[in-house]
Amino acid sequence: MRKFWCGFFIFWPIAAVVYSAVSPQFNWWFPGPSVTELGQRIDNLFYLILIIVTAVFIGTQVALGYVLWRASHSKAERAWFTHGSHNLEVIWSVVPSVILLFLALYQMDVWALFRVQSFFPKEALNAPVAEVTARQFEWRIRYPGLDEHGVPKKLHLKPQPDDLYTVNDLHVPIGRPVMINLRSDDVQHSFFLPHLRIKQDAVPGQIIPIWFKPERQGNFDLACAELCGWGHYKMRAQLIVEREVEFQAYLQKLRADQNYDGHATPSAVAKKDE
Amino acid sequence: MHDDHSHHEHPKYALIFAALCVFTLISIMADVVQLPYAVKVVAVLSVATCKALCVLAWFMHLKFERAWKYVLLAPTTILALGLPLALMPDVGEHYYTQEVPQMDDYAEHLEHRKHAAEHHGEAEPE
Amino acid sequence: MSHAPSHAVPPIKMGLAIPNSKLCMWLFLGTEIMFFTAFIGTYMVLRLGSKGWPTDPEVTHIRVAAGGINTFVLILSSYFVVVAHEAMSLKNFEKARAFLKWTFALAVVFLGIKSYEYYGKIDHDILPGHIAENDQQAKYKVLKESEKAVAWRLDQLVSKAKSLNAFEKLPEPANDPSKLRKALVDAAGKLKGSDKPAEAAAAEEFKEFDEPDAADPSKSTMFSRFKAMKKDIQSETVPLSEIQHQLEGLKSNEQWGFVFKSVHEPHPILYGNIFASCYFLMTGFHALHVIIGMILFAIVLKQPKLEGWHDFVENSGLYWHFVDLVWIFLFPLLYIV
Amino acid sequence: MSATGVALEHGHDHDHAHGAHGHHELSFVKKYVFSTDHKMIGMQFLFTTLLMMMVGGALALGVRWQVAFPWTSMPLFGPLFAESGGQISPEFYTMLFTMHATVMIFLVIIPVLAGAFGNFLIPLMIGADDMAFPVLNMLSYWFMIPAIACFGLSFYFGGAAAGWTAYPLLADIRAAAPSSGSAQTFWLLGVTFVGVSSMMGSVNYMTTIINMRAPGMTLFRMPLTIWAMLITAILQAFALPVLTAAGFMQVFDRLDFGGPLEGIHTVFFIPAGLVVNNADPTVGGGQPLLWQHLFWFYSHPAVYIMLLPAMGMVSDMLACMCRKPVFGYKPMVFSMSAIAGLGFIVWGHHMFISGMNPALGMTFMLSTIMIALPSAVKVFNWIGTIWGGRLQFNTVTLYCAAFISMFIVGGLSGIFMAAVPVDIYFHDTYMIVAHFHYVVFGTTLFGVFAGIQFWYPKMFGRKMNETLGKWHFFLSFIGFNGAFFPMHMLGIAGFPRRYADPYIHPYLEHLMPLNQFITVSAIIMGFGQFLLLYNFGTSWFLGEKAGRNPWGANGLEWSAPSPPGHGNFDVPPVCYRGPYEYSNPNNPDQDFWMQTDPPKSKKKPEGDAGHGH
Ligand code: HEA
Ligand code: HEA
Ligand code: CUA
Ligand SMILES: [Cu+2]
Repeated sequence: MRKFWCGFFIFWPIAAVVYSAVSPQFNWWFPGPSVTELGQRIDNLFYLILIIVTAVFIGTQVALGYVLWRASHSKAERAWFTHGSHNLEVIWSVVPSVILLFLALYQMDVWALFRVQSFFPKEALNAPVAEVTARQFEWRIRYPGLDEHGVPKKLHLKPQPDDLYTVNDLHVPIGRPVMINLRSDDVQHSFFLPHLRIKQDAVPGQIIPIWFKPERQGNFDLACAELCGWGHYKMRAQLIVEREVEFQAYLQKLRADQNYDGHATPSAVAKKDE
Repeated sequence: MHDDHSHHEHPKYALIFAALCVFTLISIMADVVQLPYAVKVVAVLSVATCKALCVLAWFMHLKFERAWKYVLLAPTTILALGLPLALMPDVGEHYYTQEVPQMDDYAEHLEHRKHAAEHHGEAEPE
Repeated sequence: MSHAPSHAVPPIKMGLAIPNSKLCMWLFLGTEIMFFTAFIGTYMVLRLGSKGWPTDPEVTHIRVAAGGINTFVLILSSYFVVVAHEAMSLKNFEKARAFLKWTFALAVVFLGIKSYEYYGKIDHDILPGHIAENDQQAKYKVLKESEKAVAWRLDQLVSKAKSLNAFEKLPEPANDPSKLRKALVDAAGKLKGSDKPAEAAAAEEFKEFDEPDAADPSKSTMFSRFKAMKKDIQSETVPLSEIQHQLEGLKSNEQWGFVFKSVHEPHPILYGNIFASCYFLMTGFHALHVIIGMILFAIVLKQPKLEGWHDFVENSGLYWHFVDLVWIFLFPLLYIV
Repeated sequence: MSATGVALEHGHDHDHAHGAHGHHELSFVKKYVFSTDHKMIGMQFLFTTLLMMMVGGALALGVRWQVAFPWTSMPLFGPLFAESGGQISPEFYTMLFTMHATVMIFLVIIPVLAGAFGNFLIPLMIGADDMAFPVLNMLSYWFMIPAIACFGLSFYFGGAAAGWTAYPLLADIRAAAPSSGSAQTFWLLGVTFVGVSSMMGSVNYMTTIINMRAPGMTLFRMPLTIWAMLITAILQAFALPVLTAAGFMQVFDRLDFGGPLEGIHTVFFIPAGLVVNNADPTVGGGQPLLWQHLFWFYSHPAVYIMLLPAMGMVSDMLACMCRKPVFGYKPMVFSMSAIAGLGFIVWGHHMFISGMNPALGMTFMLSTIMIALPSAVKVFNWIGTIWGGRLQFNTVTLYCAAFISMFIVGGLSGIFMAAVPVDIYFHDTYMIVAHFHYVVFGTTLFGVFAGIQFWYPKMFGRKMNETLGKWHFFLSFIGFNGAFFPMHMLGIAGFPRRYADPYIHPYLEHLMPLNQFITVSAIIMGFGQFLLLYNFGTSWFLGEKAGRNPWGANGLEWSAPSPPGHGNFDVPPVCYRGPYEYSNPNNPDQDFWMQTDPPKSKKKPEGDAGHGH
């Protein structure tokens, strides 16, 4: 029985490591490589921590298995009588604390880049692309109106008459930093873009800027990650990253649809506008 | 269960009481006399702290207790000061734009009215 | 049994040289400090984090004098507790009892002054959740309250009409206000010439709900003037001062002004609700502690003999000083700053 | 409070008078229901929490069923909520996990550690005949009953549905979660009752531990369990009032939401001008983040309240099972204190993404990561304790080893989340769910299982069955890891928590089979718990009779009869040495040396724990 239980405590960490190692093959892993560079840096941090943690995990579990095996097979009449070792205590306090301190300090700049406004790319900070307002249970999106050349105006904090609106469908251009003003109408929500590794709570009464620089075209999921009521799970929207021209065209189509007077077909209006 | 220290020198409770009354008067005076706001705040809060210390030391006999009082009161004191301090950067100040439509509009509107009133040289309405 | 002195046991008392009850009281006060820290800290940061805060005593109905007197009252009561405890130590129980009675009486005074202050706030409807924060809300508040008042008056008159059998037939459906109003006006016509004074008076009252031509203001009734005000409020362009004026007009009517007695003077307070929330929360919980303290003293005072109650008095005293201590901070924070 | 406090002490003296006057039989009610005996109260807590664990577990299985097999009717339990043919509606799902967490945290983990083991062990281990204030102690149990009733009522009224964290505005504004009208208010009242109960318990424990130790029981001769209980009590006493205060604020915010300017309610967490569910804009001026701060100011220390006592107990049990002193007694004490101290300044790590000031995010990251340090010291010391011991693989050992092993996993996943940038991605995903189940179930509950097995003989005078215990361990361990280890992968895949039907999101579709595996494992683990209950119940009558000291342990509790009578000790205990003098060469007769054994000779020095050799 001793052997069985020692094996048990040695076997399970091995199983855990093996399981983790094969998980990416089964797609039980990140939903694809990050779409933003910042997300890539988050992934890198994740892998760095994963390495440290795996080492610690294996080290401690092996040590645990080993001492269990030794102690349960001990032939000595008496256990080793010791109350501890000062030197060991110092070693195993100092070594982890160095590692931990390094970890803590090493990540500061990614965080600063993501959240501290003075680190935001200037061009994004001054020209938010859209305002996203969360409410039970949808995402309302407001783009600034377009000027006579079809170029987006500046986004005002307060709604303007010529603003463009959509729901659950956020289009952004690729290749340049995009800033979004995040708001909430009712309760807290959270703006979660798993493929971009971005998450930020929307807090009623606050306007929180988020920026990201998408580097891959495509449709990505936008989910809500803060419990906001029974429909929390169904606050599903999509983020569509497209080329600048497509994006501009999209905004124009939006304007056309919004100005549609009910007579011409919408696409006809769009054509007329172009 | 009579503790041994109940026969210490009788502190002059009446004196402490008088001091507390004086402190109270000072804080009321601080309100009556027109002081700059910051000065007033600092003044009344320090007076309150003095009063609190008087009550703690003499009325609550802490002056006559042994060292346990430090062990017992230090954590609470630190936490009691720390909690509001820790809330400051988030609730007392705002990193992000606060948006309170009703109030913002109204505050602006009041501001306008005040300016208008000054302009016309008449008393503020209300 | 294990406390029974056994000679084999070296008589070492572990722990602190204070009674368990006192230790426990101090620990409990530690938790109480954290409890009030949460409230006071909340108040401070919320206030600092707001762009405005009502401080004008005309608006907030905060009376420094009342607060100051209450501070004095609590300090004095604290003093009495301390000398009561002193007297208990000296086994001078009757003196202690007298001092405790004073403490109790002062606690009553404190609560009295507090309720007077609360009364003032309630009277002016400075209650959390009730306060208009801008002109628009203030106007709508007037509307809501006067609608309620008018409905109340309608109810009253309908029952009166019923008791006088003044209705020819009950309107259908019986709860439609416009029908009821019409029925009242009809009833007024019917009763007008009655020789019974009660009926004649009632007829006058029923006319309040008449809706004469708007063209002639001299013929206006209670209801028509209420409707005029309602229209003004709903148009959202008439300034608050005008509404205020109209409301005053309504209230000052000799005949039926009392109907609008329950309508509060509209005065919007920027950040008034959060202010009132903090005020009532802190003073309310403090008052609750005062009441608990009074119960403690009442227990002592009920005892025929105070012998053996020394520790109890000491501990309730500690508690009472703590209550005093909280007020020492609440006073400047709420009344002065 | 002081009234009770003081009066209680009088009552206590009174009890003694009874004892001295001879055999005064207590009535059934006094002995088993409104008992003031700490052992009976501890047992009452234990029974209640075990029962509640089953309730909470059943709720968890409901949660699991929905996540794995959404919109299908649940077997066995389906008929209980059969409005929708046994299907779990999203509203019901929200309420299920809220109540699951509420029951597990407020009615299982916290009371089983402080309430059950704290009550049973503190007086016995420090050599007191009872708590300092027995009546207060009794009240602290009886305040759990209205708490349970309130949570039950909350259930009845549709269930609180804002998560166990009850974030405003979802929890604050009635219109935001219409189904939880009065349910949320009852939930808050329940939490308040639990709070009062814990507060009563904690001041009592502190007083008892500080002032009622047996002669010779100096601070550094106290078993680590007692240290842990003392530190836990301090945490509770100073953190809990803040939650109680915040709870009151939320109750007052919820008082009446008849619409703006109607009905009186406060606005602490309600900003002005919100449009909730198309109602009129709110009046306000409050701030939702305030609640999160106040809540976590308590609830982060609370996670250590849920852990430290188990850590202390495991240290004691490990030493006994290995016949070896605890490695580094004083470092253990200091690291527990450090965990408690740091525990007060890390609460913001739950709020990294909440819209709080980014500077706070950095500060909290630093303190959070540093809290791994004392935890590391503890892990290494446990391993050091086993190292060179003479170990027997009985059930207690197995649970303790699992405790260490699982704590490492749960703690290490905490490191990912403590790193703010990484938490941007992991916050509110199943990574968090995996993390805290590893620490609360994998660690604490395994510690509790060990404690039950270890102290059962002291409680009932009989040992629990080893074979059943091992089967329970096996099923729990396998089921637990099968259920919760894959959740890390779900977290990495970005699977958000609190989702009634995650699969409407395309990027989560392929995770359904993994979830089904998790659910099957959870069911295995769940049914494993019946073995525990069965073993617990039957050993009461069938278990092998145990003497005073069946494990050959050192603590004072083992010198009392099993089960101890009223007043605990037949011989007033005196403490002569530290609690971990196993295999001391100065004591050639036995490999243990009870704290109560008088010294053999006056000259030979004896080790106090903590003095290195
Ligand atoms: C008993 C309960 C318990 C315990 C002990 C812990 C311990 C820790 N927790 Fe956990 N936590 C919870 C219960 C607990 N937690 C719960 C319930 C939640 C979710 C609440 C909710 O949202 O519903 C949560 C959430 C939570 C979050 C928030 C995540 C989010 O919502 O985004 C974070 C973030 O930092 C965190 C971190 C930590 C850390 C760093 C520790 C550390 O104390 C761990 C320290 C231990 C170790 C690190 C392992 C041993 C050490 C070594 C072997 C040494 C070497 C190690 C290194 C060098 C790395 N926890
Ligand atoms: C001590 C705390 C504790 C414990 C022990 C558990 C135990 C379990 N938890 Fe718990 N859980 C939490 C605390 C805990 N949990 C918290 C705090 C949350 C967060 C909630 C929130 O988001 O607000 C959570 C959330 C949570 C979720 C996430 C829900 C979501 O976000 O959508 C899941 C999902 O799998 C889950 C599963 C489980 C399972 C399978 C168990 C298993 O270990 C249970 C095993 C079963 C038993 C121990 C009992 C056996 C009973 C039976 C077999 C039924 C028989 C019944 C009767 C006789 C009545 N839990
Ligand atoms: Cu919106 Cu969750
Ligand atoms: Cu935490």
